Amino acid sequence: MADILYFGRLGDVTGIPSEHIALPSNISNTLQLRTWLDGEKSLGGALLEKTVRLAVNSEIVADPHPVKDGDEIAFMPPVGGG
Amino acid sequence: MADILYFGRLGDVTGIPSEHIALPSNISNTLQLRTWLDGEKSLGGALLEKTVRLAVNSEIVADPHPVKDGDEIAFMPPVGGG
Amino acid sequence: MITLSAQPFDAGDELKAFEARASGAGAIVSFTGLVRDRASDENVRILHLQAYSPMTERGIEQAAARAEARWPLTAIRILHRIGDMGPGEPIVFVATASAHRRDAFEAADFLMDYLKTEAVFWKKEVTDTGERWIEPRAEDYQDSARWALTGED
Amino acid sequence: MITLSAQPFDAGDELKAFEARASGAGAIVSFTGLVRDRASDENVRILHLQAYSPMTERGIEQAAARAEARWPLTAIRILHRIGDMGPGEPIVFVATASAHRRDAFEAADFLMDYLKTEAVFWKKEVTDTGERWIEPRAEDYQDSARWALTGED
Repeated sequence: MADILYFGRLGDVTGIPSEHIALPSNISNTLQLRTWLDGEKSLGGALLEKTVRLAVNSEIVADPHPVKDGDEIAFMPPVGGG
Repeated sequence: MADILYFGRLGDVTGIPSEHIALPSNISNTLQLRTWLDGEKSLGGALLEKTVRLAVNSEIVADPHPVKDGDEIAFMPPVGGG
Repeated sequence: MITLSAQPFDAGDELKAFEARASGAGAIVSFTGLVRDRASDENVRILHLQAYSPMTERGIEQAAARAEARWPLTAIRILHRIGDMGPGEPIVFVATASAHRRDAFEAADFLMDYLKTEAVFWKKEVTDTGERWIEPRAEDYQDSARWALTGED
Repeated sequence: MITLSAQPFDAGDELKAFEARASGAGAIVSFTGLVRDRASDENVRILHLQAYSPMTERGIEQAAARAEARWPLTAIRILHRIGDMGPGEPIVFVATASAHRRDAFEAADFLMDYLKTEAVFWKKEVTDTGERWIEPRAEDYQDSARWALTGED
């Protein structure tokens, strides 16, 4: 099981801020995860956008990065505060 | 009679912040005034320094600028606040 | 000193506290960001700020450390709201103290550029007619890119 | 709003009042200058600030007008002490408000450069061992010269 977090507009797009899911055995990196989740949820590419970065266990990573059970994986659209 | 003001370090040098004096008839511009007052007070050139600007009636002027009875004439060393 | 706060704060009180802490500094620069009340001709009702703790805090701490490495600062304060806030409320307060004013100005400017374009926040504006997520503008990224230059510009 | 004050002031209170006046601005930058407590390894007892009214006020008003012509500001506040003040006391407070932070930063920076090098003040520092008049440093003049350039910096 892994924790998937959807930040910013992706929370609206998916309808949930986070979920606890079992990673299929053929999903072992962030690129595969993006494609699989986007298809599962019929998001039409929202999770595949280049401006959406992934953080694995609170570290921003470059695709493809390994993912495994127990990871916290965050989908992060462009950030900005202030 | 004219009012002469000595600002900043020039107040220390002259020993007075201001004075009300009669302008001699041969003193008709700021250059003559600088030279005359510096000599009168034996200041050794303190009033002749290029960085000391003169204001006549609250307007900074370029030497030589006319001066006459009734003027307020200020000797202004380099300014700066903050 | 870095704080994410779900509660409103008063920038004047923050400046007082900062000045007390930074005494002897000579120069203090503060920046206060306020929730705007209009967006594209609509009234803004709520601004929602989402963070990802502790990544958000860690990133801000690293930015503060970069500022301290680059400018001789005697104190830094960064306070950022999260959650829901109304128009006119402060959303961010940044203060820097230094012996010289240019260092304080540049460090505060740098920190704000970080907060605007790199800090881990997501912003949603709720207006009378709906809501939308706000991302940094092109000019925010340009502002931020200035600091990549070598030297003191 | 420009004030020369012979009385101490509190920068936090000033920022509060300014924020109330500048509501809707989005970005507020403040600068506070504090009397330093050390000068060349000596303790500073008193800083004395001399002005030449109304020339001093008129010059500051003109600088504020130049800032308003150059940047889209919604409010400006300039408060400067005159007379005697002690170490750690605020000597100057400048605040600018604008819709965008770069404008507020640059305008505050510009006004401080004016106050440091062109505003009609004379400063005397009284230390344990004597007193001396302080004039702007070369770097103050360099900072000030930046604004003569055409364009936005």
